[in-house]
Amino acid sequence: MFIKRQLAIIVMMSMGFLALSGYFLNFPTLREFTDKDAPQWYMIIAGFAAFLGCVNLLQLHIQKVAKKQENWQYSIFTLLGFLVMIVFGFIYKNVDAPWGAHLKDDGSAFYWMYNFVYLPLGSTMFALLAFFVASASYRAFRMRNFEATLLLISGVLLMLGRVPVGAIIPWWVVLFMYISFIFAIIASKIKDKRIFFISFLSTNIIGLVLGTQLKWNITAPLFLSIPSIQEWIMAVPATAGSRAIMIGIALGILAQSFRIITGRERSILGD
Amino acid sequence: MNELKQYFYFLIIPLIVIAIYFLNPADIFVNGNELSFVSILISCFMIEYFIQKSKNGEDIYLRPIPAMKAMEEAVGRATEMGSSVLYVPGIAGLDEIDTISGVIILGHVAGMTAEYESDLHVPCCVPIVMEAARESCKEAYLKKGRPDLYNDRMVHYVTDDQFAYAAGVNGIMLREKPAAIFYQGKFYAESLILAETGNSVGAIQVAGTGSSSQIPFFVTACDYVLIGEEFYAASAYLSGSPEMIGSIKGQDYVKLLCMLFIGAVFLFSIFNYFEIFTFDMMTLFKINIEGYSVN
Amino acid sequence: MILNLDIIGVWLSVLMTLCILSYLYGDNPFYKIAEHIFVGVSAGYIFALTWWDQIWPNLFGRLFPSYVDAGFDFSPSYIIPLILGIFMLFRLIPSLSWLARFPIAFIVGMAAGLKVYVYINSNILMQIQNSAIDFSKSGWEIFNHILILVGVISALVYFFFSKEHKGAIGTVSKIGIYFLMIKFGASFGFAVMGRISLLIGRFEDLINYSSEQYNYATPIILISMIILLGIWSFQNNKSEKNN
Amino acid sequence: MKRFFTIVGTIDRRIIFLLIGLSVLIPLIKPNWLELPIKIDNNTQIVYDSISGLQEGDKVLLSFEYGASTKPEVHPMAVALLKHLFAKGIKVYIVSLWPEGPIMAKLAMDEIIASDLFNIEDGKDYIMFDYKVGGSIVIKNISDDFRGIYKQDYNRIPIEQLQIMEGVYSVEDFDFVFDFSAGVPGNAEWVQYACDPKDVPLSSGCTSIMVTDAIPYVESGQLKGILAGMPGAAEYEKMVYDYLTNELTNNNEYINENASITKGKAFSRMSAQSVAHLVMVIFILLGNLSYYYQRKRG
Repeated sequence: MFIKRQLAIIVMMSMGFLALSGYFLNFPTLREFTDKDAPQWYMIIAGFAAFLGCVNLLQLHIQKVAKKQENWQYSIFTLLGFLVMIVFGFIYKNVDAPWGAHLKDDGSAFYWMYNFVYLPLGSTMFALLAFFVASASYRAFRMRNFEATLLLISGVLLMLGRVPVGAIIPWWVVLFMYISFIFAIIASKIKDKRIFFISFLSTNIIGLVLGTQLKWNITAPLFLSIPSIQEWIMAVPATAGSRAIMIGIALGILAQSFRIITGRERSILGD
Repeated sequence: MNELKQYFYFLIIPLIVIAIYFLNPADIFVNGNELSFVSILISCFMIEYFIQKSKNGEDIYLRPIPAMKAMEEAVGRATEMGSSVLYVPGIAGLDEIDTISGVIILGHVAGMTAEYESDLHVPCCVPIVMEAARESCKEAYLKKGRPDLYNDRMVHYVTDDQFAYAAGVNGIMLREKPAAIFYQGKFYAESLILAETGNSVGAIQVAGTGSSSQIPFFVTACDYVLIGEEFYAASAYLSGSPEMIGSIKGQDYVKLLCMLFIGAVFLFSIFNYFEIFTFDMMTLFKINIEGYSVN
Repeated sequence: MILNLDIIGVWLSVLMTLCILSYLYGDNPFYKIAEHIFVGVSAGYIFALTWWDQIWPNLFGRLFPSYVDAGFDFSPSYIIPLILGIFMLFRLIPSLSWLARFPIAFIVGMAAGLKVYVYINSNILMQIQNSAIDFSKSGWEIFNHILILVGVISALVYFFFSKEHKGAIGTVSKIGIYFLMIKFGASFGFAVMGRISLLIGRFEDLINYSSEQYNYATPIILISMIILLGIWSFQNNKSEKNN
Repeated sequence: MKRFFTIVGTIDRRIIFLLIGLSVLIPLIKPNWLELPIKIDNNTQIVYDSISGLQEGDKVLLSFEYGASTKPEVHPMAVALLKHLFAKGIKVYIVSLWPEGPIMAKLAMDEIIASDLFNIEDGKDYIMFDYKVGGSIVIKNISDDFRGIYKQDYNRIPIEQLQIMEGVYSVEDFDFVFDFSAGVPGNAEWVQYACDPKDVPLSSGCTSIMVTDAIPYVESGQLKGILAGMPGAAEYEKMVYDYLTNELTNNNEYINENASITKGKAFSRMSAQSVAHLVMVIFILLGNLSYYYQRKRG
């Protein structure tokens, strides 16, 4: 039983320790292994893992066709697609480039299949997302609480600031956005609706008058132009949030890798 | 663990190792990344300290995470409505830590579906993950004493390609209409297709990922989200194993050290400027190895 | 009406594009066929490319250098990755599937070892190094830099699990979640931008392919598809009604 | 008024799809209806300045890590950057860490050769390599031992015979590394596994969704600026277009005299992007207003 359970754990632990100590120890043989051979072996095993995936996919779809499971007719297309790519990849290359280089030679049938079947399918799958983002923005994106409102406002400001149309949004519209944001926060504090609306309108008018006095209509200050607001959002709050998440995730990965190297992470090997 | 032994392990040994490192006998250590060596050593010993502490049964306090309670509720709802539970373990391989956490949380969810006898469906995108997921489900069903309910058809491989996988999982959602959907693992751009379709099928969706570029979509379209580190803490909670909970606690204290270190670097740069205290912190931060190149 | 391999290819790519876009109307046979072709072609593509660009030159190039001549010289130690790779394929044979644990152990172990060093350096130490104040910059930049520090510390407190978020820690973690939400908002804005750019790229191709040079590929296929989809959904509703 | 919002709240998904589709299609068909000036973001400017800082004969390593699904965002950056590098007589080394990387690199190089702006030669001014499986481990391998994995270029010619490969043994022998990324492995892995440990200047052009993850690296200087998605590509394309036109006037020796420099599609794409963003913002506002009314009434 030892071989099945413990040996694999020992291999995992020793590989982890070797890879880490490769950065610190000065032994040439160790450095030779960690910097040259181990990465090569890793790449070769990862290549076999890709084969495993393809063979497993074949197995799945062949079973689907053999047992006539639901939607089995479509699985024939998968098998056909796979077969055509294998034939063009290994048997028929219709171009005289050496084997392997023919995959990228624009005369070969493999390249033709990539250019006119894989490329459109792959890019259109992704383009579908624009439609889903639109419907998700419309149906799923709600100002449920103050945090969601912050997320919404920084998202909208960023979307407008990054495209040329953001630069032509006039200063008083941005001023109106500032004022309505402040009033949205204090709205719950003021009970009487009439006072709320009157004060809201008056601050807007004061802002407009002040703006024209200070010649904002000629040279709008930075805090009133959406592209520079967007640049500030990216440079300060977004950087702070990303940095905190980055440190947090790095610590998570550090702890998980520590458990792998000390052989405590059993579930990966299924023990 | 009596006090003396504890002090010996977690105070004296690290100091000895650091002393040996800086003495660098017979030039066995590479120079140039001292700070990395010291910080790796301190964090590892701190995590080890808390793992030992939780192994000896000392109770460790970890604050409750809201999305965790939602998982039980989601599987319960799926069983009441007699529909299936869909678990999406992300599209990365096992070398990705998020996928490992996803497989651990899968083990817990599989335990719940075994208890509630609702059927579980786990479409995988990477062959190794499919193997690990099958193992993890088999273990969970065994632990709950229901190996009869488990069959290999629950966990199956779709395709290696990100978008064919998203389309495949969408097909499963539209056909089976699961009442509870879990997205736990490493996700990229396809997270929105899945969450949007899950939303339209009207399922409770609990997401959890470390890939921070996908969290905004999960926040908008899912009911509960484990954000970054909460996701790693959740898999520690669920596994209930002393190593996991101990390392979460250890991580917390290393995070405290990071905050103190940020404060120290900040203060030193101010002192340095006003010449109260002339020690340039920047000389500490060298991380590339000098003097040794392989070829 | 010129007919050569490229024109057929263009027509095929427009057909594939419109089959996937028909998903917007709903899950229909056109979409299912295109999706399944995509699954098969992508697996075939990865299989061929992995073989010719990786396994053939880097592994067999070292085991049989004379036959493969990929520039490597003979190194017998590469028998080990070959064996480990075959163990990985044994996963498909239930009786031998336990052998696949060794290649998995190799990959997971090595990745973990590298990640410890790499994440501590670039994701923690280098970020902490950046929290030093550079007084040569202008007052506004120093204020921003301090604001970043406040944001980083408060967001880290939000991810603190050892203390219940009440009292002082509660308010600091509240500020932290605000910074995080602004960051997620920025991510959402960028994500929407990215999606739309990909749609622009796709429509650009469709517009190019509707020109006379490609025998008006897009309009013809689009119209014929709309008709076929109409017929299919009409029959589909009829058959759903009576069963 | 309330009835209007309840209807608005329950619009069928396909009408939203149609609206977004039109908001992108119309500006593409009629680009001159909406001609807006492109404003340069400061991160794009940093990338442009660090590339212009390179000298003639420097060695730049380009890593292609994107595919068909993200081609529209990242491919224009690749073409613009290749033009910028060749106009400065810089040696270009292309590696691919994604399965579709080699074909994307080939498409970009074909576009450059077809434009016959420069007389460049495979193996002398640029060299391309095959796809290697393994993600971040390949980057570590490149940073320690480039010749351990790449013994031949993508035409199966041994690198010893190629003059461009002299003196190239690891990532330190390159003057600059530029990474076109759309996921993992991407710019984060290049920062972590190669350019931080070996202290080599690195910059990146990536899909918009990856930008917020990479911003901490940009602010701390680990990444020299960043090109963010299609707008970043459009800005860079415009800057390189201006650079090439005035380089042509004071006859830069790398650009053929009678070459015609075509204006990229940056402007028509940016007007489509602007209209689509406005429509999205309107969707968000409408969606929330109908949600607000339902909650008040419900």
